[in-house]
Amino acid sequence: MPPVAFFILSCLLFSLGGLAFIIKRDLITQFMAIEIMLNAANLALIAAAKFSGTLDAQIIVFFVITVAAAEAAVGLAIILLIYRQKKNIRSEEVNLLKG
Amino acid sequence: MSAYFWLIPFFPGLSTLILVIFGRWLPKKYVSFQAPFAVFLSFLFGLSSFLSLPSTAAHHGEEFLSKTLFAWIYAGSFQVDFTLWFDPLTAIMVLVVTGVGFIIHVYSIGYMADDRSYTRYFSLLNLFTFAMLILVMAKNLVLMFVGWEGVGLCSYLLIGFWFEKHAAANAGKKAFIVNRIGDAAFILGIFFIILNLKTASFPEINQAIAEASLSPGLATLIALLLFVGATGKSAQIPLYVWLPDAMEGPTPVSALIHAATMVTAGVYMVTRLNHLFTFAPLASEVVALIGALTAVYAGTIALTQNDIKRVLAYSTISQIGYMFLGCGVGAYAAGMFHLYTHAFFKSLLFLAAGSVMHALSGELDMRKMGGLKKYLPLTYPTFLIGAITIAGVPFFSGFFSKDAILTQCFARGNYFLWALGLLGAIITAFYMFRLIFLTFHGEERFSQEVRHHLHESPPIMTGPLVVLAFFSVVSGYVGLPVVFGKNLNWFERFLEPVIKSHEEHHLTLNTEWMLIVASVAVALTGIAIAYWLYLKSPALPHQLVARFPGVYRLLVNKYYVDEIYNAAFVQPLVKGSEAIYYNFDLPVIDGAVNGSGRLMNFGGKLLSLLQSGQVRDYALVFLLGVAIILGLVVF
Amino acid sequence: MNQLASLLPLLIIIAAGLIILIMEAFGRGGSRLPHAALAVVALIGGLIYSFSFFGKNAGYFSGAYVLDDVAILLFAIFSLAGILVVLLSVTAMVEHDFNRGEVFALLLFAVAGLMIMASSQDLVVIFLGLETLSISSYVLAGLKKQDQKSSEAAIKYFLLGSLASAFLVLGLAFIYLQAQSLSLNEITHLSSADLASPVFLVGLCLVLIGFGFKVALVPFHMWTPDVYQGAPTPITAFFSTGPKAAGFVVLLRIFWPILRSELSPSSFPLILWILSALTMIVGNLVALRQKNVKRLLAYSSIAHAGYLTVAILSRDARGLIFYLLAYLFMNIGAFAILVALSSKGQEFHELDDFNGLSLRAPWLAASMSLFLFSLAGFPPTAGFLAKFYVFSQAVKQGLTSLVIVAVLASLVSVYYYLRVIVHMYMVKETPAQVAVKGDNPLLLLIVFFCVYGVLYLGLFPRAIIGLLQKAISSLSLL
Amino acid sequence: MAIFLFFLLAALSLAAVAGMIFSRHQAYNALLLAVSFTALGGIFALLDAPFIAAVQIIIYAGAIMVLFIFVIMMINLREPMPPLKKKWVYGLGAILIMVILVELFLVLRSIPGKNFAATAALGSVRSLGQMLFTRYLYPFEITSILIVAAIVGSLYLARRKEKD
Amino acid sequence: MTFLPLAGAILLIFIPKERKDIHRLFALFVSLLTFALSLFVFSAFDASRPEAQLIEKGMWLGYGINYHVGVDGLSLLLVLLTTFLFPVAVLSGWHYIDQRVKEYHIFLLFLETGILGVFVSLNLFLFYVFWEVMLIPMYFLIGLWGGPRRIYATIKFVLFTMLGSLLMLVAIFVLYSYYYKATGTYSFEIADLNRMVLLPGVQTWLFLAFALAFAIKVPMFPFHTWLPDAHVEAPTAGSVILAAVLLKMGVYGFLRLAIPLFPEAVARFTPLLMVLSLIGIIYGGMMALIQKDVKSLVAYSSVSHMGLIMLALFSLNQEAIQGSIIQMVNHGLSTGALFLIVGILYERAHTRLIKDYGGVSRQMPVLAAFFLVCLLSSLGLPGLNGFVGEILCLFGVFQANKVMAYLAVTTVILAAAYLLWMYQRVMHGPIVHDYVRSFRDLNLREIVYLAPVVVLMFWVGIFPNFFLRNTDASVQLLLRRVEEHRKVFVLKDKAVQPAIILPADYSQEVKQAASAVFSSNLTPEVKEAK
Repeated sequence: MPPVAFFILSCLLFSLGGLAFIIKRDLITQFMAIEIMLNAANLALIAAAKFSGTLDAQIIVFFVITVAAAEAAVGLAIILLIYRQKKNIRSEEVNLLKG
Repeated sequence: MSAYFWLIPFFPGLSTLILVIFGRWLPKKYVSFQAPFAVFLSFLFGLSSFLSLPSTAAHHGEEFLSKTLFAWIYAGSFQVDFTLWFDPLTAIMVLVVTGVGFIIHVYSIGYMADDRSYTRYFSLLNLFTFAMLILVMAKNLVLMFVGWEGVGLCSYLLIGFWFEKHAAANAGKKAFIVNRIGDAAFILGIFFIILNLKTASFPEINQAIAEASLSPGLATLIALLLFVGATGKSAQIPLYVWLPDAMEGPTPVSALIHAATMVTAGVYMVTRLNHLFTFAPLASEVVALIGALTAVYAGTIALTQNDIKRVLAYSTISQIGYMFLGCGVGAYAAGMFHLYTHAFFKSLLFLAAGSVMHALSGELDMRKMGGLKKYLPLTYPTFLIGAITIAGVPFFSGFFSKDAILTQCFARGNYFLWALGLLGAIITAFYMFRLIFLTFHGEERFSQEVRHHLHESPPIMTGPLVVLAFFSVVSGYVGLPVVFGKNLNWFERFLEPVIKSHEEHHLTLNTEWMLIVASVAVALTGIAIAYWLYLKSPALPHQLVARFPGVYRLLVNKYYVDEIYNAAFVQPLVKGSEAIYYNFDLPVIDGAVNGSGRLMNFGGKLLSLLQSGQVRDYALVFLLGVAIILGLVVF
Repeated sequence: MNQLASLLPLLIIIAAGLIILIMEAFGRGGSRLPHAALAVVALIGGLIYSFSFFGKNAGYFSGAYVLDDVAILLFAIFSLAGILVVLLSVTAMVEHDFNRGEVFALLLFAVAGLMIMASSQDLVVIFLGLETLSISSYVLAGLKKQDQKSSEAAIKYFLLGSLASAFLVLGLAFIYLQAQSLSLNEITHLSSADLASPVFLVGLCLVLIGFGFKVALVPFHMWTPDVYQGAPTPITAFFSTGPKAAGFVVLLRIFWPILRSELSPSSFPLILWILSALTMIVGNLVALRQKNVKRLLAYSSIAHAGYLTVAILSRDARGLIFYLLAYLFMNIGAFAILVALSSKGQEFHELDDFNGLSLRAPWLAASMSLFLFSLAGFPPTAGFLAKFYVFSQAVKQGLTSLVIVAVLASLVSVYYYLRVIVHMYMVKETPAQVAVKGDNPLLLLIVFFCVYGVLYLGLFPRAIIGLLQKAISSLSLL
Repeated sequence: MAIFLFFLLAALSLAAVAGMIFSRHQAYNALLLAVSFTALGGIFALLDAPFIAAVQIIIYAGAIMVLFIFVIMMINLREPMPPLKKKWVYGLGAILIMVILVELFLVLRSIPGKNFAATAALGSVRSLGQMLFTRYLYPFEITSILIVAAIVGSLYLARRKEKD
Repeated sequence: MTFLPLAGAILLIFIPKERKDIHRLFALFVSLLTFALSLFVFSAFDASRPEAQLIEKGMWLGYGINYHVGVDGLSLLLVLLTTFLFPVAVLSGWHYIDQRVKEYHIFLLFLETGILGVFVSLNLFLFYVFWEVMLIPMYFLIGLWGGPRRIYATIKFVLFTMLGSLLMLVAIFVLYSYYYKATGTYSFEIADLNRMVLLPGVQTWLFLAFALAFAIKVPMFPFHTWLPDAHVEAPTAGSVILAAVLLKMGVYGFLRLAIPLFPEAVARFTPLLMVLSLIGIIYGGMMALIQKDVKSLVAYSSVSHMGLIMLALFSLNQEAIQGSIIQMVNHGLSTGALFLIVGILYERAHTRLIKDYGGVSRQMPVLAAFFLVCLLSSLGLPGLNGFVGEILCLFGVFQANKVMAYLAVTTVILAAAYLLWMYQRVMHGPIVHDYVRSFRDLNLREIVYLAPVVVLMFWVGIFPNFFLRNTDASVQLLLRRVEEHRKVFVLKDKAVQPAIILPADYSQEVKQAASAVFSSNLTPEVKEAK
C-alpha cells in the first residue's frame, strides 16, 4: 500500500464531510458531517504516524477522539436547546442574527 | 514749531480717536469745535513748516524736514520705516488739504447741523484729513499707500454716509472696489520698485533712477502700474466710474474728497515720482493721452447731465484729466498748479451747489431749478465766480493754471493733446454756464412747496463760500505765465527742488500770447453758446436732442460704460462664481468627499449581505477562504 | 515538584472552578456572589503567583508548558479579562437569566484553556487548550437558555467552531507528516527544505485557518457578529478579548520563528497580508452599516484582528501584546457600558437607545466616548499608542502599504465610532423606556478601572513597555 | 489482503458518507455514519494502530453515535424538510469542495511513494500508555478539564428546569 | 503653560453642573491665566536667537518619544494668538451657550491644550499626539453646540482631517525607521530628524503624506469643503477657534515639519502647491462672493486668505515666510473677529442668511464700527494688521514668481468685493425685517471681548515690527537649513543609502560631512567642482 492512498482517502472523506455540511439542512446532520471531517483528519494523523514510524500522532488521535466526544456532548446539548425553543432543528431557521 | 511738523497729521487723527471713542457722550457743540480746530491746528503747523522751508532753489539738494517715527515693517529686503517729511510738494498739498479742509469743516457745521450722525460725520472727516496728510507727507511709497488706502476708506465711508439709501451704500462700495483695482496695480508697482531698487523711499528712488539702476522698459512698466493706481484714485479712464456715483455722499464731502483733495492724489503721486515718469517717456505719453482723453470725454458726459452734482463730478474728472495732461507732457509744476487752483474753485462750486441744495430742500435736478438768482444772493455770485474760474476766463485762477498746462503742451510739441485740451476747455465753459443758467436764471421750475422753504444758507455756510471765492480769484497769481514777466511763476520755482529739471521749452512771447488768446476765445465761446442755448432760445436744446437722439442718449447714459462694465466684469464674475459653486464646488469637490463616504457605505451594504444569518453561507465563505489560501500556497 | 509548582497558577484556577461546581451542587441557590468572589480570588491568586516566575523563562513537560515572560503577561491579560468578566456577569446574571454558579466555573475553565494555549510550545497542547476554551465558550454563548438569540449564537459558534477544529486537526496531520513532531521547538529547527515543502505549508495554512477562525480573521469571521450579538454581553466582552489574545499569541508563537526573513516561505507573508487587509476592510466597512452597538463592536473587533495581524506579520511581539492589553481595557469597558444599558432580560443596544445618554448618565457616556475614541485610535488613549507601536514597527519592517490600508481602514472606523458618540451626545433623547444602570457600584468600578487602564496605557506606559521589552526578549531565547 | 481490505473499507466508508449525503432520514444518517466510522476503525487497524482502532469503534462508532441516535430519537422529527430555495448554494459548495480537494491532492503529490517504515507493533497499547503518561501527561491531564467543562456545559444546557 | 488649561478642565469636571456662572468665570480665569503666562513667554523670548527657547524636556515613553516643548520664532506668535483668543472665545459664548455649560468649557480648555501643544512640541510624536487630540474637543464643540447640520459637519471635519493625519502618521513611521536605519538610534526629536537628508524619491512620498495632512487642515484648494460646513455649523467660539487657530496648524505644520524635513521634495512640488494656493485664493474669493450665508462667506474668505499664506510660504524667502507668519496672526484676528461679530448678530436674529439682515447699522452703530474695522483688517487695509501680512506675502510671492503675484493681487480686489458687498447687505440699506428694529447694540461684555481684538489689529498694523522681529532669526535659520540640505544633493550622486545624517552644526561642516559620506559615490565632475 503506498502511503499516499491513505491520504487520498483522508482527503476524500474530509471533502465529502465538507460537502455534507453544506448540503445537509438539519443541525444534527451538519454536526455529523463535521465528525466525518474530524475522522478524516484522524485518518491522516494515523497514516502520518505510520509513515514516520512514530507514535505521537496516534496519541494525538486519541486526544482528538476525546475532544470529539466532548464536543458531541456539548453540541448535542445545544441542539436539544434549539429544538426545545423552535420545535425543529432546521439550519435555515436559525437566522435571527444577521446583517 | 516746524520741528514738530510730523504732528500735522496727528491732530485730526487724535480728534478722530476722541470722536470715535467718546463721541457718544460729547455735546454737539463741542464736536463742532473740536473737529475743525484739529484741522486748523494742522494748518497752522503746516503753515509754519511751509514758512521755514528754504524759500528758493538755492538750497537745492539739502535735506528737507524729515522724521522717522519708528521702524515699521522689517522683513528681509522689505524694509520700510514710518517716516514723514515735508518738502515743497508736500507743503503745497498740506496747505491745500488743511486749508480747504478747514473751510469745508466749518461749512459742514452748518450743512450737517440736522443730521443724526453728526459726530460720525466729523470723525470721518477728520479721519480723512489724517489719512490724506499721511498720504502727502509719507516719505516712502508704502506709507503713502497707507494714506492712499486710508483716504479711499474714508471716501467709502463718507459716500455711504447715508447708508440707509441703497444708492449711497452701493456707491460707496463701488468706489472702494474700483479703487482697489487700481490699488492692486499700485501694489505691484511698489513691489517692482522695492525689488529692483531695494528701497521705497522717494529720495532714494530718485537717486537710484538718477544712477540709472533701472532699465527703461522696467521703468515704463512700473510707471504704468502706478498710473493705473492713479487712474483709480483720480477717476480717470477707465476707472472713473465711481466718482459720479460718489455724489451720493454729503455735499461737503464731495467738495473735500471728490473735488479738492483725494481725487487729486493720483496727480500728486505722479508728480512725486516725476523722476520715474520722466525716465519712462512712453508711460508719460500714456499719462498725457489718458488725461487729455478723460478731459474731453468726461466733459461730453457733463454736457447732458441734469443732476447738479453729477455735472460737477464729471467736471472734476475732466479737470483732473487736465492735471494728468500736464504731468504727462512733463509740466509737473503746471499740473500741480492746476491741482492747487482746482482745489479752491471746485470745492467752491460744490459748496455752492450744496448751498443750493440746502435751499431747495435737497433738490439736485437742475430741471427743477431756475431763477434762483434772486433767492440766493450770496450763493449765486460765489457760484458764478467758481464757474468763471473753471471756464478759464482770464485773470481768474483757473485761467492761469489751465493755460499753463495747455501752453506747456504746445511748447513740447504735443499739438494734438493741446487741441484736445482746447476742445475740453470749450466744453467745460459750456456745461458750467449751462449749469449756471439752468440753475439761477430763466424761469422758476420748482414746486410751490420748495419755494415755501426757499432760503439762503446760514452764515456758517456762506462764509466759507466767500473765502473760497476769494481764493479762487487770487490763487492763480502765484504762478503767472511768462508773458506777464519773467520769474513771476513763483509756484514753479518753489517746486523746482522736487521736480526733475529738464531742458526748457521756450516759446516766443508771440506764440504765448496767441495761445492765451486762443484759450480765452475758447472759454468765451463756450459761455456764449451756453447763453444762446439756455437763455436766448431755450427751445433749441430740445431740438438738438431731437436731431441727434443717438448721440444724446449715448451721452445721457454716460456712454453706457457702467452697463458695459457690469456686463463685462461684474456679471461674469458673479454668474461664473455661482456656476462654479453649484456645478463644481458642491457636486464635484464636495460630492467627491460625500461620494467616497457613500461608496464606503455601499461597500458595507454589499458585504453585510453576505452575513445572511445562515450557517451554510458562513461555511461557504469559510470554504472560499480555505480554497483561496490553499491555492496561494499550492500554486 | 518544580513542574507542579509551575503549574500552580493553572491549578489554582481549575481548582477554583471545581470548587465552584461543588458549591453549586450543594449550595441552595440564591446569590452567586461567593462563587464570583472565589473566582476572582483564584484569578488574582493565579496571577500573582505566576508573576513569581517572571524572568525565569522555564519550559516544562518538554515544551508542552512554557512559563516564559510572554506567557505570564498573557496570563495577566487573561486574568484581568476573567476578573472583569466575572464581575460584569455578577451585575448582569440575575436579570438576564443565567444566575448559575456554572457560569463562573465555565469561565474559569475557559481562562484555563486560554492559559494552556498561551503557555505552550506544543501544538497538541495548544489544540487541547483551544478545545477547552471552545467547549466552554459554546456553552457560555448559550447561557441564556430562554433566549433564542443566545442559543442561536451557541449553535452557530459550535458548528463553525467544530468545522474550524476539523481543519485545524487536518493541518496538524499535515504538519506532523512533514515534521514528525508537533512541538514548535522542533518545527522551527526544521531544515529550510522541510519548511518550504508544500505539505508543511498546507498544514501551516490549515492551522492558520483554525486559529484565524478563533481570532476572527476574514473570511473566517462570519460567526463573530452573530455570536457576539447573541451571547450575553459580559460573555461577549470575554470572547472579544481573551480568545483573541490567546489566538494571536499562538499565531505569534507559530509564525514568529517562521516569518524570519531568511526562512520565510514566500507565500506566507502574502497570505497574512491579504488576510490582514481583508479583515480590516471588511470589518470596518460592514460595521458602518450596523444599527446595533453590540454588533457594531463585534465588527469592530474583527477590524482590530486585522490590525493585530499586522503585528504578527511584522513579528512585533511588543506591539502585539501592548495592543492586546490596550484592547482588553477599551473593549471590556465598552461592553461594560452595554451591560449598563440592559435590564430585566432586555438589551438596549440599538443605536437609538443611546440617544441622549450623555444627559441621562453623563459619566457612562463620557467613559463610553473614551473607550470609543480609544478603539478609534485617538491619542492620548491606549488605543492610539497600541496602533502606534504596531504600525510603526510594521513600517520599519517595510509593510508600509499594509499600514496605509490599515490607517485608511481605521479612518472608516472613526466614522462609526463617532456615530455612537453622536447618538449619545448630539441626538435628542427618545421617549423610549431605556433603563440605565448608572448606579451599580460594581459596574462603575469596572468602568472606572477600564478608564484608568485606557488612560494609563495611553499616557504613562513606560513601565509596561519596559516589562514588555523584557518579556519579548524571552521569545528569542526559546 | 491488506490492499483488498483497504479498498473494501475505504469504499465502505466513502459509500456510507455518500449515502448520508443523499439520505433524508436522520436516524439513517447516524447509522451510516456509524458504518463509516467502523470502516475507518478497520483502516486504523491496518495502519498499525490497534488501540486507536478499538477506541474508534468503541467510543466513536459506539458511544458517540449512540448519543447521536439518542438525541435523534428524542427529537424525532417527522415532517420533511421544505425544499431549499437557493439551489445554487449546493453548486457553489460543491465547486469549492472540489477546488479544495484538488489543492489537497496537488499537495499530496509531494509525498514520496515509498512504503511505510516497517516498524512492528507500532501502536501497541503498552507503548501508547507509556507515552501517554510520560511525555503526554500534561495534555492528558488537560483532557480531564476539557471533559469536565463539557459535562458541566452540557448539563447546564440540557437541563430542562432551573433549580431557581 | 500647555497643560494649564487641561488642569483647569479637569478641575472644572468637579464643579457641579448647576453652577453655570462659576464654570464660565473659572474657564475665563484659566484662559486668562494662560494668556498671562504666554505674555511672560513673549517677554522672556530672545528675538535674536533662532533656535527654540524656554525648553522643557523630559523622558516620556522612550524610543525617542520625549516630552520636549519650547517656542521659537515660528511658533511664538501663534502661541500668543492662541492664548489671546481663548478668553475671547470663552466670553463670546457667555450667554449663548446655555446648555451643558460645564462640558462646553471643559472642551474649550481641552482644545486650548491641544492647540498649544501642537505649537510648542519639539518632538514629532508629541506633535502628532496633540494634533490628533485637538480633534476630540473640536468634534464635540461643533457637534454639541452647533447648528442644524452639525453632525454632518463635525463628522466630515474629523474624518477629513484624520484622512490626512493618518497618512502623515504612516509617513512619520517611515521617517522614524529611516532615522533608525541611518543612525541605529531612535528619535522623534524634530531637531534630530531635521538633520537627516533623504533621497529625493523618498522625500517625495513622505512629503506628499505630510502635505496632504497639512493641506487639509489649512485647507488648500481641493480639500476645502469641510471648512464651510464646519464653520457654518460650529458655535461662535468654535468658529473663532477653528478659523483663527486651527487652520494655522496646517501652515505651521508645513513650516515646522514639511519644509525643513523634505526641502528637495518641497522644491519639486512648489509649482503645484503654488498653483493650488493660487487657485485657492481666487476660487475662495469667488465662492465667497456668492455665498448666501454669512458664516460660509467668511469661511470661503478663509480659504482665499489661507491660499495667500500658503502661496507666500512656498515662495520660500525671508519676506514671504515672515509675512505668512504675521499673516497667520492677522487672519486669526480678523477672521476670528468676524466670526465673533457674526455670532453676535446670530444671537440676536438666529439666522445667518445675509438676506435676513439689512440696515443693522442703524440699530447697532457700535457693532457697525467694530464690524467695519474687522472687515477692513480682513481685506488688508493699510494701517490695520491685514495689510502688513498681505503686502509681505505678496512681496515675497512677487520675488519668487511674478506671474503668481500678478494673479494673487486680485485677492485685494476680490476681498474688497465680497466683504463690502456682504457688509452692505447686512449692515446698510433700509431696515427690511422688523425684528432688526429690536436689535440691541453691543453690551459691555461684547465690547470687552471685541475691543482687545481690534486694538491688537491696530497694534499689529501700526507697529508690526514689534511682532515681526521675533520671527526674523528663526525664519533665517529655516531658510538656511533648506539651502544647506539641498546643497547635499549637489554633491550627491545616486547614493546607495536612503538617508544620511548631517552633523549637528552642519552649516559649517556640510561639505566635509557630505564628502565623507559620499566620497565613494562622487562623480569626477563633482569632485572637480569641489
